[in-house]
Formats: sequence, C-alpha cells, structure tokens
Amino acid sequence: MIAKMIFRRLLVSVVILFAASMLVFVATLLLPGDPAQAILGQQATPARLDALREQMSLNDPVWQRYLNWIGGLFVGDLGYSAATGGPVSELLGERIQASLVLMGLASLVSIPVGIIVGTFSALRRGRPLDHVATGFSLVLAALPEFVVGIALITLLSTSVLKIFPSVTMAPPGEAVWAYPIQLVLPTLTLALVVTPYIVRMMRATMLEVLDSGFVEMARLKGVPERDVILKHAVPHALAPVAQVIAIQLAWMAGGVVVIEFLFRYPGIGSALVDAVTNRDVQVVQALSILIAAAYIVVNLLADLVGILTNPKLRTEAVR
Amino acid sequence: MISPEPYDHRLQKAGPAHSRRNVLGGMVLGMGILLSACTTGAASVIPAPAGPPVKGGRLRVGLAGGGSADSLDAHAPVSTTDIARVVNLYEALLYRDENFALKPLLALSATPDDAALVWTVKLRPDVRFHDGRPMTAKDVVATFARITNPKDPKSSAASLSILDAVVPVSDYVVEFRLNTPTATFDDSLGQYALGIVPGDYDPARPVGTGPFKAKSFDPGRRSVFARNDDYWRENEPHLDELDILNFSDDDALINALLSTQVDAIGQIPLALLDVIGADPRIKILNSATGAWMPFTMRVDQKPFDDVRVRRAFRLAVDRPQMIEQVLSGNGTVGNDLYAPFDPGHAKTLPQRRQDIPAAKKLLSEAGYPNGIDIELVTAPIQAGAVEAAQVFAQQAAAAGIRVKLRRVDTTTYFGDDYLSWTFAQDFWYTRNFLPQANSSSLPTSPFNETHLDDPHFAVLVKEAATEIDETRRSALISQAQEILYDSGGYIIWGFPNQADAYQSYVAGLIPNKTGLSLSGYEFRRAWIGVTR
Amino acid sequence: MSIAEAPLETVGKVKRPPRLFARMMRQRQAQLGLALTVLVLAVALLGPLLLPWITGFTSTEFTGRPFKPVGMFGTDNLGRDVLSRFLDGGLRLIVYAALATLLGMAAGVAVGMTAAYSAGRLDGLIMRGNDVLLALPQLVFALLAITVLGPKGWVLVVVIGITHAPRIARVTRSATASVITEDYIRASEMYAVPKWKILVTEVLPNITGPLMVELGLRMTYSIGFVASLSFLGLGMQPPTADWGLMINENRIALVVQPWGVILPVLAIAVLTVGTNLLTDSLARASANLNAGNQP
Amino acid sequence: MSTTVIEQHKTTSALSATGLRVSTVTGAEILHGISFTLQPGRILALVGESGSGKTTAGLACMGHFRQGLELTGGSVTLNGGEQGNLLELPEHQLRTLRGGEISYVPQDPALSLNPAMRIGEQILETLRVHHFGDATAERLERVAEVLAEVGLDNSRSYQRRYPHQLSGGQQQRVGIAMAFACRPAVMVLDEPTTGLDVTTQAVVLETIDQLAERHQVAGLYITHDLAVVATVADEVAVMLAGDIVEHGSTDQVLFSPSHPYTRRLLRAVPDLAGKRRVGEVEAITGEHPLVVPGPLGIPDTTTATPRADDAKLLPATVAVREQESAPLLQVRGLALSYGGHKVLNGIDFELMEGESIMLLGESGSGKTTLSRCMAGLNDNYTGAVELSGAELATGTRKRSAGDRRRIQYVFQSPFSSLNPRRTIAESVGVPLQMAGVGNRRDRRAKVLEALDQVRLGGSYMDRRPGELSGGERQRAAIARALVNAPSLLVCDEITSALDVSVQASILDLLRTLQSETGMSMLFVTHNIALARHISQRLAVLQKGRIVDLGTTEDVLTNPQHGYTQELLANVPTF
Repeated sequence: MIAKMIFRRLLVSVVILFAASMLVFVATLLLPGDPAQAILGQQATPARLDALREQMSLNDPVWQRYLNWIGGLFVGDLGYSAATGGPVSELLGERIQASLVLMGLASLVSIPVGIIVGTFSALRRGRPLDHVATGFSLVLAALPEFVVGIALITLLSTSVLKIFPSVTMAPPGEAVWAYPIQLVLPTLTLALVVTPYIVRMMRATMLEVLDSGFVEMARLKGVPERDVILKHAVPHALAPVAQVIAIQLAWMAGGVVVIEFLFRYPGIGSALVDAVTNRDVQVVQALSILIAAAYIVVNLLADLVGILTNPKLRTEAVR
Repeated sequence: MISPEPYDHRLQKAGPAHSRRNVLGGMVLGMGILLSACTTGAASVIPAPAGPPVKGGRLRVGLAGGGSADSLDAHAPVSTTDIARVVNLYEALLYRDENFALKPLLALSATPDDAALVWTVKLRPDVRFHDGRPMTAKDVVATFARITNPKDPKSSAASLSILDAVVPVSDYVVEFRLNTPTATFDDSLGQYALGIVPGDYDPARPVGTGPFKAKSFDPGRRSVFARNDDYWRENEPHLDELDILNFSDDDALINALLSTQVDAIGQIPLALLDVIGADPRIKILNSATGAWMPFTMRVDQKPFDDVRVRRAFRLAVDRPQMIEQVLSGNGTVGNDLYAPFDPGHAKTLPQRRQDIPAAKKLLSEAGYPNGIDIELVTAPIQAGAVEAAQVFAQQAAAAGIRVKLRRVDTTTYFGDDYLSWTFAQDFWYTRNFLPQANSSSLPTSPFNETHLDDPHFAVLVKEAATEIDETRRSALISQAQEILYDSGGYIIWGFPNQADAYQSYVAGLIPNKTGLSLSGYEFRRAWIGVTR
Repeated sequence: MSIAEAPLETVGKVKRPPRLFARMMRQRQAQLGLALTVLVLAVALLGPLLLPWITGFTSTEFTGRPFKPVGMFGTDNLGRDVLSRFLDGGLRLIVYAALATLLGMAAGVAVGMTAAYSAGRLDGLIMRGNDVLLALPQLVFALLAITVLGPKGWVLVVVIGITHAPRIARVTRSATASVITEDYIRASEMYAVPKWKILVTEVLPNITGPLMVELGLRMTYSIGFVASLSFLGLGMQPPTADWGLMINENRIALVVQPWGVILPVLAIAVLTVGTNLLTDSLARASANLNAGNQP
Repeated sequence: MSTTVIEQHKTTSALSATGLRVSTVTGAEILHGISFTLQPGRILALVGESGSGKTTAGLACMGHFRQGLELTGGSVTLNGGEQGNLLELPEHQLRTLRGGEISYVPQDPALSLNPAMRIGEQILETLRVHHFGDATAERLERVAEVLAEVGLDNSRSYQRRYPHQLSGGQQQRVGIAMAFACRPAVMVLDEPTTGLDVTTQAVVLETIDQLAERHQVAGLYITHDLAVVATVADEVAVMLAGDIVEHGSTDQVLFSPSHPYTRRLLRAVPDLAGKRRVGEVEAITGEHPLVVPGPLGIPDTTTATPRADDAKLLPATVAVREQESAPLLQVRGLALSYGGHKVLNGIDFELMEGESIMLLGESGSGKTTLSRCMAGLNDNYTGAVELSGAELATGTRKRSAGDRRRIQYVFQSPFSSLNPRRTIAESVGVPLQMAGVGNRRDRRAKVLEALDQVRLGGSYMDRRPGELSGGERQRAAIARALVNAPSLLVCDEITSALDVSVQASILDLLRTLQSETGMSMLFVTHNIALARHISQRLAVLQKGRIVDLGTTEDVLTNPQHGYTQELLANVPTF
C-alpha cells in the first residue's frame, strides 16, 4: 500500500521531470542566435560554421536532438558551452558547489531560526514578542530579495557600518568558501528572505496544534508545558513546516539568481544570467533542467517524508 | 600602419564568458574602505616612488574580461587579458608607443621600395628567445607562415591579405613582398598579434622574445610570468614576477584594488574616476586615446540616404555635453572623423557644434518638417555605449528627432543583423586613417557599417595607400576625411579616455594613447617603489 | 452530534457579520498598510504630474556630471536629477505589476476552479501540467521568455502573469475543493443548475476570501518581480525612468551617491510592505478570526 | 431544593465549585456564577443545549480556560478544600492535580488522542508525569491494569497501536483509561458518548458507571442527551445560557421538573415509547392513517406545471388509495459499491403516496448513500428507482425536470446546504428557476409562499444564512424543497445537527407540512427514538441491507432481526 503510494509519487515526478525537460528544450530552442556562430565568432567561414553545426548535431531533426540531449543527461554529458568551448559539466561543477554552499548555509541559519522563532511566537500569542516576530516576518516576506540585499550592503558594508565585503571574490584555484567573511552578506540575505515564510508557517501550524484537542488533553493530563510543546505540539507542526521548507529550498535554487547577481557570487544563478545573455544554449538548458530537477526532487522528498512519518499511512497494513 | 586593437569585440566569442574571480588571498574590504580612507587624511599617504627604478618585486595586475577560452597563443589574442599576456610574452617587428608613434621593436628598420611593393626589414641581431635560441629571419618567415596559414588563418591574417611572400635575405634581413602597393605596410607589421615566435612554436610552450617568460597559466583565472633575464633591452624588466588576474566585472576589480589584493587594474568606470582618485593610496592613469564610439547611420537606407538628414543628426549632438554626461568629462570632443593621431588628420576642418535651428531646417528640407521618428539600436558593447545612446536621444529631441531606443544584448547586436542596423552604435580602438578606412568605410571593407560607397573617397584612399611620400599622403588623407566630414555616416562625438588605477607604490606606468590599458600593458617599465 | 460547543459561535451567529473589508480595515495593521500603500501610490501617480513644480527638471534632463551631489538627491549615472527620476519612475512599475497580477488571477482562477470542479482525470492532468510549470522557477522562466521575446512591456506582463497562474490555480483549486463538498453545491447539482453557473454563482462568491488574499499576495510579488527584472536589466529599458532600473544603473556608485539606489529601494520596500500588511489583514479578516484576538 | 442537596454533602464533597464566572476577553460573560458539588462515587450530569456553557464549566473545574476566555470569579476546591482554591494555585501545582486528582475525558477521542503516539505510551505518560509508582515496570503494570479495567485488550501489541488503529468506542475507552490511570478522585466527562453508536455508547456508559462506583470517583458528566442522563447520573444540573436553572436528583429533575425550561426541554426529547408528545403537533405514528390532502391543503402547482399525476392526488380517499393505488416510489435491487466495498447491497422497498417511512441506520450503514440515490445525487448505482411506476434515470441531470421536481431532498446540515453568499430568497428560488417557472415576480411570490409554509415569513426573504439560527436555516432548506410542491420529500438526518428543542420544532413542522400537502416522506435518521414521532413504517438498515421492515409499531415491539433487537436493548430511555 505504502510502497504503491511511493511508487506512484515517484512515477509522477519522473513524468513531470520529462515534461519540464521538453519545456526547457523548446524554450531554449527559441533563443535567438546561432550557437555555432556564437562559438566561432563573427569572422567564421561558412564552411567552418557548417562543420561545427554538423559536429554539434544542429542539423539533426529537433526530436533527435532532444533525445540526444536527454540521453546525455543520464550519463552526465551536458554538452559543450558555446562561450568557453569546454564541457558544460566542467564549467558548472564549481558553480553548483558554490551555490550549494550558499544555500546550505542559508538553510542552516533559516530553518532552526524559523522554527524556533515561529514556535515562540505561537506560544507567546498576542504578546510583544509575537507582535515583533510577526511584524518582522510580515515586512521581510514582502521585500524583494534585492531590496533586502541592498539594505544589508548599505547597513553592513558601505554606508553605515563597514564590516563585511559586498562583493564575492576568490583567488584563482581557491573556493569561495575559503573566505567565510565574503559569504556573510549573501547568506544573510538569502536567510532573511527565506526565514519569514518558515516563521509564519511554523507559527500558524503551531497555533493550530496548540488549539487542538490532543494538546489540550495533554495539558489536562498534567503534562509539563515543556513536554506539551516538545513532545505533543512541535512534532505535529513540523510536517507542514517541512513542506514549506521544501518549497523554500526549491525556491532558493531559482531565487538565488538575483542574490548571486547582486553579490557577484559565482554560483549557478549568475551562471544562468551570463548564459542567457551569451546565448549559451547548452548551459541554459543544463541549468534550467537542473533547477527544475532540484525543485521536483525536493518536493518529492518532502512528500515522501510526509508519507513515511504519517503513522496512519505507515501502519496501514496492520489494520 | 599599426592597429593595436583589431576588431577585438567582433572576434570575441559571444560576450564576456564565464570567468572566475581571481584574486589573491586576504579579506575583501568592499568599497566602504574608500570613504574611510578619504577621511583618514594625509597620514596614510604613501609618497610616490622617486629616483631610479628598483629591481625585483611582483606586480599583480587585475583586468576585467577573459574566460576559460583565454589562451597564450601569440597570434590569437581575444580578450583584454589575452592581449596583456601576449604583449609581455612576445614582440612584433614594430610597435605603437605611448604617443601612438610607430617604433621599431624587433626590427631595426622597415623600408619600402619605390613602388611600395617590397618592404625590407632589418632585424635586431642581439635578440634571444626565452629558450636561449637567437631570433633570426627564419623565425620571422615561420611566424608569418603560421599567421597566414590558409587552413587556419589567425586573427591578423585579414590585414595581411596583401602579403605575397616573406623571404629571408640574410640571417637578419627579411623581405616582405606585396601584391598591392602599400605605403603603410609598416603599420600592419606593428600589431601586437604579430609577435615573432620560433619556427617550432607551440602555444602550449609559449616561447617568445618578450620581457617576461610564462611560468604558469590557468585560463580564465590567472597567469604568472617570470622575468626574462636575457631580455635585449638594458635594465628591463624591473619586476621579478608579473601576475595577471582575470576579474568578471568592475565592482570586483575596484574592490580588489582598494583592498590591495592587486597592485594595478585596467579600465575603471569613468564616472567613478574622481572617487577612486580621491583615495590617497591610489593613483589614476588617465590617457587620452583615439578610440571612438560612433553612432552609425546607413547611408543607403531611409532616412539616412538623404545627406541632409545625416547632417541634421550630426548637428543635433551637443558634443561637450556628451563628454560630460557619458564620460564624466574624461574624453576629447570629436568632429565626426576617426584617426585623430594620424599625421594626415584634417585638423583644419571647423569643429561641429550643436545647432538645433540648422538641424531643424535641414530636416524640414529633407521632408521632415514635423520632426522624424527613428529607432536607435544600442547594446552594452562597451562601457558608456547605452549611456551615449540615452544622451543622444535626449539631445536630439530638441531638433525634433524622436529617438526610440532599442536595447539588445551584445550577442544579438553582433548577431545576424550586425552591419545592417539602420541606426546603431559601434566601438573601435585607436587606428590610423588608412587601416580604419579599409576596415569600415569602403564597399570592400569587412565592417562597412554605414554602407558608405563613395567612388571619390575610394580613389583617394587607394592613392594614399600607395603614396610613399608622407606629406603627399597626408594631404590625400585630409581630402578623404573631408568627404567623411561632409557626407559620411558616422556621428563621432568624442574619444573616451582610458582610465586605469594603481597603488601609489607602483611606478613606471605612463599614459598611453593606444587605448590599451596600463601603459599599453608594457610592464617591462613598471617597478615597485616600496617593499610591501 | 452537537455543532461546536464554542460559546462565541452562537453570539455572533444571529447578528449580521460585518463585511470582509470592514473587518479588515478595523485592524490597525491594515490601516498602516493602507497608509504606506497610498503614500507610494501617491508618489507614483502624482510624481510625474508634479515634476515641473517639485524639481523643475524632467526625468531625462541632465543637471550635472554623473554621481555628483547636485540638487536635493544628487545625479544619477548619466547626470540626471535623481529626485526627478524617482518621481517619474513608479507608475509603470505599478501598472505592469497590477496588469500581470490580474492576468495571473484570471488564468489561475479559471484553471483552478475548472480543475477542482471537474475532478478526476482532467483535474489530474491540469494539476500535473501545473506542476511542470511550477518546476521551472519564475525567474528562469522569465529569463528565457524575455530573451526570446525581448524586454517589452506586454512580455513582462504576460510572463509574470503566466508564472503566477499555476500558483494561483493551486490556491483556487484547494479553495474550490473545500467549497464544492458543501451541500449547497450538491443542492445546485440536484436542481441541475448548469455547471458554469454553479462555478460562477455558487463557488466563486464563496472563495473570494482566499482569492482576495491571493490577489494581494501576488500583487506584492509582482511588484517585487517587475522590479527584480528591471534590476537584472531585463525589465524596463533605458531611458525610461523606473525604480528597478534606477537601482541597476546607479548600483555601482552606491558608496559615492547612494540616493539613486536608496530612494527607489525605499519606495519598493514601503510599497511591498504596505500591500503585504493589507493582504495579511485581509487574510485574518477572511479567516474569520475571533474578534477577541484582534487588537 | 437543589441548594439543600449541596448543603447536605458539603463535608464529604470531592469537588465543590462556587460562583464560577467566566468571560470572553472582550467582556461577554459566559458563566454567570454557577455552583455545584460532586460527591465520591456519584455522578452529576450537567445538561444543557449548545452554547449553555456546560463545557466551559467542566473545564473551569480543572482550572483550564480555552483561548479567548478568562476567569472572572468563583472558586473550586477539592476534598473539602484543604488545598485551597484550585483556581488560585500556581501553574505547577495545578499541573500535579490535573490528570492525577482530577481527570478529564474529552468529547471526541479521535481529536484528543495524540495521533502520532502509541496508546500505551499516552497512558504511560500520564502515570510518569504524576510519578505514579516508583519504576517504569510498575507503571507498565498499571497501564495493562487500567486497559483491562475499561475492557480493552491489554497485551503489549495492543498498547503499541496508534489511535487511528482503534474504533471510536475503543478510542473513547483509551481516553477513559487515561483519565483513570492515576486513580483520580474527580473525573470530568465531556460528552464522552456523543458520536458513538448506541451499542458502543451503552458499553462506554456501563464502564464509566462501574469505575465510578468501584473506585468511589466523583463524576461530572457533561451532556445534552437527557436519555443518557437517566442512565448514568445520580444528580442533574440543567444549564441555560450560563446559569444553572435547576438542580436535583435525577428522578426529581426528569420526572417532576420545576423550571419551565427544563419542562420544555423534556417535552422536546423524543421517546421510544412515543408516550411524550414532542412538539405542538400530534406525532405521525402507525395508528394514523395516511395523509389525505384535504381541500385546504391542496398544493397549488397546477398553474405552473399541470401534470397528469398531480390530478391523481385529488379525488382519492384513504381506503381506496391504500388498496388500489400503485406505490409512489418503488426501489428494486438497489446496489452500489465503491472500489470493492459494498455500500448498498440489494435494497428493496416501496413507499405509498402520503406515507412517511423512517430509514434507520447507524453511521456507515449506507443510509445517506441510499437517500442520495433516490434524489439522483448518486448516479452510479445499479438496480431501479421507480416513481409512479416509471423508472427514473440515475443522475439528476439525466432526469426530466418533472421528475426532479417531484423528489426533493433536504440535507443533513443546514450550515452547509445554503450558500452563505446568497439570500434566502435566491437559494429557495433556485428550484423554480431551474424548472423554468414563471418570471421573477411569480417566483418571488412562490418563494414567499414556501417561506410562510415553513413559518419563516417574508422578513427572511432577503437575509443571508449567516443571519439565521440553525433551526431557521433548516426551515429555509425545507422551504427550498417545498417550493416546487414535491411528491416525495427525502429528509437526510435533518435534525441531527440541531438541539433537541429545535429538533422538536422541525419534527412539528414536517408533520404539519405532510398533512397539509399530502406528500410522501422518507425520513432518514440514526435516532431510533424518533421512530414513533414521525413514521408509519420503519426500515432498519445495516451494512447496506434492510434487515427489518414493517410498521413502526411492529418493528419496535417485535423486532425480527438480531441487530434491531440489540439496538432496542441498548437505546437509553427514561
């Protein structure tokens, strides 16, 4: 029963991923400009252009190119970048790592902070702490990410305090995270953008759980408040919050674009902006499908966690 | 005739490629340091080094651009970082000095015969390659054979189409035999992409005669060069080591300089010149150049097929204001003529000024009494290009020219429609008149963006090209320029300065008119004044 | 079975409940949100009209060299008056955001209601299609679309509208799904009321609460989105005065001449916060919270 | 006399509440100072309709107030008051009392048991927080013991179950076990049997009774069901809008009530024997003949849709119709299953014109599904539903407008069946509009007529459901069914969401309407006590089959099927 459910869910994810890959492929196909021309430059002779087109299989029918591309994805072959001439996988390897580091750090900050603040806010419902927390999260949730970023730069980097660098740089051959101080502002921005959603969701579900019959029952049983919160309330609030966290993680995969652009952070976001302006079709395709896949996988994981942690579904067979 | 920067943007692979941030270690302070430094006053001012150059030290140069396609190939430099590396590893027969004067480099002299069909070049006898072998005529022949190899022509091959054969006369004399009489062939030889390399040259083993030897190279990131102890010039280079670092953009570049992660950076935004220069630790190298950023009107298409419309557009421009707004005052006003450093430059032609009534009148005569609507295609092809388009749009409005800006990205700009936009922009580095005219103003030109086809102009250019006598040649050039002044398709409103910045302990960098950054990348002259 | 034991229920039941907006505007938070929103809207709407009286410059005139402290807030990257550009730069942003939101709402509500009401296979198909669209992040989608079609006004509106639609459809679907199990929908079915009429007259009026909240939320996001695209250089094009574009153009001089960035950033911040406060109040009002819990 | 009872037992009281006052934080008072006393081994029933404040009073005994409520006065003392006022104790002291000295059994065990915790663990937790015993082993022993006490399997594997793996009755017994685990002195039981079917309810009530007696626990039993009160309570306190209006021994209150509200309440309670007269109108029972529409009660439908079958209603007499006419509705072999699960398994019955039949079934019996099949809301059944001899199409949309008009259906919950955004007139007018009746003004006139029929009147025309009480809404819903003058009215549990007094008035209305219009009625319910008040015949539905069918009298006095017998044995009566 539960295996069947998970299988169904997996199947749906695969179908969606395929549909998304088609969408990405078609969209990138429509990008103006000729990739062969882009690689060879303006002075390329027609003969060389033709040879390269042949080599890049640009003369093949569209469906065949799609199949080739999809086939390549499975073996980790993402094609060749028009801008550098090198393999896309090589080009993106470091970028992906850098973005993952940024997103990982932001998650490490925002998830615990979001859960703790949201929980306390719910427990202190209507009190000053709650008002401050909800007020802040309401304001932050409204702000576009670049507004948050620029505000942080002005406050902490350029105009008021001059503590953190506003631009990310790493010496050749060294990774961005070798200079942790550079990561502070991008991480903080990303965390500030993501946290309010977690706070709000945590607060809302906690309020709901705190009003639920079994929490009231726990209190009426004489369970100490700490245990009521930690053993009875929080575990129930976590499942819906996990969904929101998943959505936020997935959002990060695409939403880091603006933040990376702002801080010149060498991740997939800035790579995507570059690739789109450079008509680097293979890179755009690779990144789009990568981000889409991340979104689908994260959502799948959240759903699986939901299925597996639900005792109702887990013990279905027993009944 | 030497063109230091041949069509470089056109060769670039679609735009500025993915480049990594390449800075040496240390904390990035951000631009905030800039303001704090301003307020700390003179206490932290380091006096500029004086006296004779000091030997030793390492210079770290930051440049924006480049990417993983960077190479050390002597004959295929594409990005700014490629050029900076090539200039320091290799040397051509002649070169353009800081005043845009053509000077011998590996040659002692270059002289044409009377018909300007055979050029004889005498080579410097005391030059050795990095691997210790002497540089001889054989190597020159091999070099040009490599460049013009029909199977794999290098970037300068186009300008060498007039070259029939390179013949060694003796160990240190070479003859260049041409198929067309060319009085300015020496200009062609003075390109940095014509560095002389040994016959067995392989870019993977970048051996040249330059002041520095390649030590390590990481494309798109960084290169480390060491001093060439056998360099033929006395007492040069001063530095032990030269690091060239790629940066992806101006912000990172400026931050790296301010946090002393690099010692010098090439090309800073002109609008920030004052602010950066106000930092007592930083010096600015502000060089006037002959580079130009024209608006291009297609003379064979409506509405610009009517010369009155072209004149009206030229009269609508407030050139000094252009320099003020676009270049923050760092530039020279243009007179719709390129090649300002050419000996034949028509200096006597009156400077064109904004004249709105005249422009309106011309438009009215041309059949546009109620003004004219025009689309201007712009793209961030060079710093200031989109800005110039915006300023033009604002200025031209007064003359009843309603400009609709169409901003496209660089890839689209240089895409299929490049050279066929009706009204657009472009950017060219400093060149003398004849190579420039050959590139962009003749029906046979590869980049005739204005679609100019003036028989009289073509005849004058051809005559000048074969005229060995410099005075007569200059006269012919002036005549040709007058045609451009009267009826050409370019609006050349000015020549932007090239601004670089460096730490005040760096010495030996001087302004350079070629348009290349940081003394034309001639780091052989640079030295470090204070030990860090 | 007794219906909810809560004593308050019966007290409020017989009285006519106050309308949604009245309940919303009773909250102090909503009043603050309205004030902020109106403030920015006033700047955006009246700014262009009052420009000649306030600064004496148009938004494209030059008043000095770039990034110089000329005038109240200095000059921008081309030496234009920052205040003039600021006053002239809000309207388009707001109009585009509003149009995109409305488009997204129309499409999303139609799709979501259809999916929920049709149920079964069609529902599954629509929602899986929705998932596919959702899998492409909004910004990636926008990047692709704008590069293909060019940064034109209608492209922005359509792209943002389309990227909102699947999200709105989800909300609409779940709101509809909770309504269509109500017996009054069954009653309409029983009387063979045409399906479209059931959707329009029975379902739609009962999901206006969540839809209004969604509208507010999407409006907030649209403003941020249009501004973000301009900030990335993909939205409004020069020489248009636009807040997002201003930030992009003047960012490089943040240290020297911060006003060119700070003014538009502030305006966008105040506007989005204002709309979000309104939306949140609306959500509270529509969730029919206990009157006692509200300040 | 109620006060004397309190005085008598003051010294031995397990819990005594005095002058309890509770308000909402905005200031509306919910409890107006109520007092009562609980004695060991005795159960006090706190009876009231929804909104009377009985749950608030029960929770106040434990020092607990729900969100938005606060105590404004009064005291609660335990065991004669040696610990002082419980309501003034600090939180940690109060906590040791809760679940230990005084425990709580909630209304809905499905909501009150933590769904993610095993039931054994939940009971163990109570023992642990109250330091029951010295070691885990001892506590585990107690868990097993208390599970046995409430009549549940006490094996380890059973203890490892999650709440959702138990039936509703088992869940409630786990709740009781949890409340009993620490051997409390006082137990507050908040409607512990609401939502359980009668057989389970009987078992749970017996468990409570036994435990209270055996362990000398004082019980506060909160309920709205007077029949249950008769079974379980020693004393009764009747609450009305935050006040105790009557207090006395169970016999006293139930059989010689002094307060008019108690009397009204008692009169509204349906009884199985049918001795009480619920409401103002005489009950429909087996002794009554089928309703014949008299000259005054002729429904005026002829102007709108003159149909042949309408005419048939007019000239008949009782005798003639009983013998000659074909049944109005005939159901043959009706079956329906959802994915292998048979909800309805071959239903056959018929309904005569003017007849009222009760369809009795507990939850899950398929009674709602069956009634929806009649109304065409479920279209995936097999078998046949015939109206006046003609087989009906399965779904409403496939039925003719006339067929749709003739069978009308009233939904269970009046809170769900009316669109909150439309006025009563709009909602009631929908059937007319869809039948294509007249113009707007005609329809409004007919709507007004229908509203008059259900005793609402014109002033309700332009109100919205939110401004109506539950009973009023149900009347409006009935008006919608009546507006087209149906031949058959299907009422699906239409009184189950209403308080007993409202239920009585609705039953009243239905009887009146039936005799006025002569329509037939299918009254679907789970409450067997209503049988003698509304139906001539009774059909008992169990697991998708009709197990007993006959005149109400026959079935009640001489049930054929074991299931019916069991039901009758367990239904609480007084």
